[in-house]
Amino acid sequence: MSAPAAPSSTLAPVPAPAVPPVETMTVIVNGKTVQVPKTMPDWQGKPAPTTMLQAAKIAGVDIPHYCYHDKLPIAGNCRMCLVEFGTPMMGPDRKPVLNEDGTPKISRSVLPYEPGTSRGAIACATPISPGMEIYANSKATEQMRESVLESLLINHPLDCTICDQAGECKLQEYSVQHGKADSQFVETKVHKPKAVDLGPRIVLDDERCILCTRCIRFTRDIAGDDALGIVNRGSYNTISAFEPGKFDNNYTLNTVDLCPVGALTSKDFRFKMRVWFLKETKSLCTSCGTGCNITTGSREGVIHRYEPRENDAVNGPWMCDSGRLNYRWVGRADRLKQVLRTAADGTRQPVSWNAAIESAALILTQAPQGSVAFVVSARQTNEELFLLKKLATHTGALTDSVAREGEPDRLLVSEDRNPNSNGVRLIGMAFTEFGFNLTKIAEGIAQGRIKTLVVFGEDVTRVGIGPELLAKLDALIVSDILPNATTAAATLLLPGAAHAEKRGTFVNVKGRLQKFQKAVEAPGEARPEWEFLRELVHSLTGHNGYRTIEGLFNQMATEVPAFAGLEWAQVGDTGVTVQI
Amino acid sequence: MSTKVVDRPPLTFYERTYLPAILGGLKVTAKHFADTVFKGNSVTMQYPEERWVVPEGYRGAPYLVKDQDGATKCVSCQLCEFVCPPKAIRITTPGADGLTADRKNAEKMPKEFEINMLRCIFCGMCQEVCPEEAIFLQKDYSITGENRESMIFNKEKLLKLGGTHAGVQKWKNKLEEAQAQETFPVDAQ
Amino acid sequence: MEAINYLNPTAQMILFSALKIGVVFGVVMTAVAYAVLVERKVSAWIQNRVGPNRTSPFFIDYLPVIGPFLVKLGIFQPAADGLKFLLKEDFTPNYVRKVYFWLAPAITVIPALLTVAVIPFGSNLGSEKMVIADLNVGILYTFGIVSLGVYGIVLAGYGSNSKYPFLGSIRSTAQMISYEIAMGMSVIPIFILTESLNLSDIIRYQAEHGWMILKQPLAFVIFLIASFAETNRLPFDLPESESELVGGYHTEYSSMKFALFFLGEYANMIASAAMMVTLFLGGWTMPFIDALNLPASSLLLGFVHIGVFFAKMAFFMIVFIWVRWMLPRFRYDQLMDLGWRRFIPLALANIVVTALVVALFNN
Amino acid sequence: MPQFTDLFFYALAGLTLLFGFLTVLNPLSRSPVTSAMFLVLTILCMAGLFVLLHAFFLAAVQILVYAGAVMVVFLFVIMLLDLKADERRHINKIAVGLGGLSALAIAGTLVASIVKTVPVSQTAGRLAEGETKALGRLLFESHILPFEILSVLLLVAMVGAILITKKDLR
Repeated sequence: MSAPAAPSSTLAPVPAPAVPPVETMTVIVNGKTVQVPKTMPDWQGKPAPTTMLQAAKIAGVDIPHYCYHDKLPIAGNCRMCLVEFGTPMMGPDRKPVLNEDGTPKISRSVLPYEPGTSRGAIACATPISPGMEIYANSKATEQMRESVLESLLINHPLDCTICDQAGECKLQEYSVQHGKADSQFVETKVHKPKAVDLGPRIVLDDERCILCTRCIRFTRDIAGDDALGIVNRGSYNTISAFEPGKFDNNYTLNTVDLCPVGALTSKDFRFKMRVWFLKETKSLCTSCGTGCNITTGSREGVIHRYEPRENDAVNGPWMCDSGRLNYRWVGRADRLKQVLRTAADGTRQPVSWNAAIESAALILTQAPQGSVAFVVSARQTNEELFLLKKLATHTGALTDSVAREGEPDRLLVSEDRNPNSNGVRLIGMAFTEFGFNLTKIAEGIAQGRIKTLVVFGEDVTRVGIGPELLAKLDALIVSDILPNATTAAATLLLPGAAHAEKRGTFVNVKGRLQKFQKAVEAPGEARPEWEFLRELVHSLTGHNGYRTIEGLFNQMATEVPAFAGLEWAQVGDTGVTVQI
Repeated sequence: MSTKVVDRPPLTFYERTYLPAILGGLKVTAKHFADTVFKGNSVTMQYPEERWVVPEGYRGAPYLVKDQDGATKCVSCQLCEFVCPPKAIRITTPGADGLTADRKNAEKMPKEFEINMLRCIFCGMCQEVCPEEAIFLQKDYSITGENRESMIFNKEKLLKLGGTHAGVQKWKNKLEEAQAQETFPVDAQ
Repeated sequence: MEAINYLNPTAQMILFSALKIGVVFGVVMTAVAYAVLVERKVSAWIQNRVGPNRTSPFFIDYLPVIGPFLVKLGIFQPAADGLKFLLKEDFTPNYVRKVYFWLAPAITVIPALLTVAVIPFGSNLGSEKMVIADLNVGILYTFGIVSLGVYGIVLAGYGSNSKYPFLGSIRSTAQMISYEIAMGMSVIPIFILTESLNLSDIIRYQAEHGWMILKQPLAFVIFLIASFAETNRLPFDLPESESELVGGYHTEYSSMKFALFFLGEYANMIASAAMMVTLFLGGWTMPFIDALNLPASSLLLGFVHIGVFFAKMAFFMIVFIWVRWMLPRFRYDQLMDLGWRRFIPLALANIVVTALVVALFNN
Repeated sequence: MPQFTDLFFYALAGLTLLFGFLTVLNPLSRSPVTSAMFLVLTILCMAGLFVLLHAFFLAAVQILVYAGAVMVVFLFVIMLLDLKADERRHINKIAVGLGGLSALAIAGTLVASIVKTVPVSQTAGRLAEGETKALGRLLFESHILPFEILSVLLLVAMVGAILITKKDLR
């Protein structure tokens, strides 16, 4: 994985402009008069003259397009956004010519050599001018679209039955909305290479490509890895990698999202599931502290893919390949599915949740103050950490978390590989530097002061509390998702749920509080941690609340200063920024 | 929509004795009796021995078909699975490395294709939606099994039951077209 | 055989009675089973169907031509049906009134079988009269016993503790009581003519003076129709009209208990047919042939008489079955209207007229 | 065989009394339907007693009219009414006392008449001999007046019953 040298400005969150006095001009879209700013931010956030496409969008009219993408440089090569337009007619005296009723007379754009035929302009690259009229639905516009689609489909193989893009393919959608039923093209189609191996994660089908160059622009301008280009001429134009098979930066899969047709497909998702089966759930990537917004595609309890979800405050419309492909562990066969308790004779036996919570409550009630320690993971949600904090306070316990670090890149990947390190800090389960208390806990166990250890989502044997120390404990309450050395030593094992199996909130490295939703059911007896922690807290402190995740969050917001004033409903799909 | 009340014609004395009704009944029943016993005009079909002639267009059990070259026509597009009202169809997709198709150029074929005949309602939606003309409602109407598992037909069984369909060989034609265009300057893979 | 003659008369009577009871019981049960088959076959033929033609026991393979023919006729079907009834699960719903629920099928069957006791189904075999009990109030006995048959249906409806059986039994009870009156009154002119209530006497009278159907056609018609109502046959099968009442009074019954109701219905049909043959068609006699009109002088003739009786009875059975497909079911009010306002006055008028004629011409 | 007949007589008489008792006071069931069914059995046993007296006509009519028709109508009414309340009803002590008194009175009358009766010879008792014709003659010749009075009484009762059911005739 080569570190991409991306322009640093790309991800600078485009702040909702603090409403500077913007100069506006009036345009008319489909007969509707709208005021639009003279300039709008371009793909880099710099002000650029507003285009017809942007003006139409402000007016609520979507102009079909392929090559245009608001986060990519404008290429203007697909011609899909051709629209008919008109400008106010100017007299020789540089005054607008008026109609009899006083309205300005509009001159429609026509072909200079064929004045009877409308001349379209590509809406994505044509700046507006005052008084301009855009005819996004006129007959001439529709004809232009029809012709463009017919042209794009000349060499398109129409193998939608096989194509992974079917169902979310712009070519399909626009063909239905704007295309013609039949083609005038009767000659044999040009057959281009199929299933070209571009890189470790990308397959290219050249026949399907409509040469919009979105992938080329993204790779060059956003990922900073000029690996793709167009070769050959005319009908034989094909996309190609500079070095075939070596298109392998950490952002290649974004080209699959960008590709409006099924030319670029993900090897991971190839032929796996048709997109119309997927249930889309708003979620978060947990692979690092950036907390990219994602959409989880799942069907019948199985996650099939992650896709980035646009959030300009965090990740824009992109996400890295490593995060995107890090979903298989949720459905791993060796997930913890049973509630286990070590009986008096040393054997571990499955018990019911009620029994497990009862014995956990008993252990924590009987433990003398200071004899308990908590090691929690920065992968737990804020709500779970909040409940754990209540338990820790109740038992006067030492608490800590485990840091997890890796190589950052300049685009999205963060150094911190825990999704909720800031949540742990804000709730007070660990100091700014994780691991400060771990040594104390290890010492305490070694000296016999600490007899009960509660571990949530971490393998403590890797951070200095080895099996020989764990053996000295009276009780080891462990909740985790996948088996490890700590879960193997647990006297009470509570199977938890992955982030895709529950609801909750994380705080990312920049202090963005974001929530995620449940996509699939937890396997076996595994339950979302906050559900059983809520019962445990009730058994211990008698606090009988937090029946729902909403209620729990709102309660947390009243007790944790950093979240003060927040409410679950207030944290929208893209989150809110909190003080860290 | 007004209701029209039709007057019942008053019965004559003769009719009120029920005699004409009885005699009419006797006549009809005697005629049918004689027809059956003496002429052998019975409508009963002796089912296991005699079989009904299934008409064209009958909607029996859906089976998968092969093309003239013995290749599976299905490309695992899963439209039938999507459209199936009782969710009787279950397709296992081939996956990323899935050039499991038994003919070139179609790239894709289902790894497994199951129809639960206990769930199937023989509506014909799958046939209607299939873009590859790979599944057809055929003439089987008496499907039996000894347990529930045996009523789930897998791909092998469906293909065996379905037989060959003489239709357009879309993917084969495409392949031949591509092979004919030797002038294409870029080496395919 | 000689040993019989040395027994005292009482022992002889008991022996012969037991024999006759056994044979008659066996014959009636067989007749019931085959009546069901005939019903199924005739119904099938009337409806252009085939009817049961599958049951074939293992030994049929050894009968070359006749075997397949018998199978086609469904000769072995009753055995299969009987076996099926015996082997089916006997299901008792837990809300029923158990005692009455169990009692009802038995009470339905017993009177139907008891009626046969007084029917003279032949003249005599040797010196033995071919009637189980030659009562001098035979006909009254029959009516009395038949009237007890209602209890089976009433209790079936009451015991099932469920609405369809209850409605069915109520209907049935009202229907049977009503038509019993018409039925009873229709036969009084016969007694006026024969001056006896003994069924053997009535047959003797008919042998001498011609069949009663010719002298009392009105009485015959009323009796015939009333017996349709009494046996719950179409067009008067309102108690179990399946389009309204599911199965009527035997909705809740299954297996052998249901079979008993079935048996009772057909036994009642047989009893009615036998009564009609005895009262109106001269019993075992045949007119115009002296040998057949007089009590049998030889064993052979005795059997011929029995044969004649059964032939006449079979005719009525076929009529019962045939009428089922000729007429639609009556409406309940029509049924009651027919019974109370048509048949009872007609029967009364018939009595008066007959009595007047007898009084005027016989003296 | 007089002994044989006597055996039947005592058996039937005993059963008649038993069933009669169970009709009025059944320890196992307080359902009116059960009572009615025992009454039917009582009537059947009485018919059996008539048979023993060679009064076949009376026996047949007893079954036909009482068991076959009257009791069915009784049952009919009992079934159609909601008798759950009756099944739960407590025994009224006064009613029991009065009933006992009248039972005693009837028993006394019966005993008195049995004592007074002069046993008749078997042959003399067979006047009617079960012959319907003889019974008819008895009714229509020597007892014509009471018979006709009874007929009128029945007719009046019938007309009355119809009047009661047809409320809107008033």
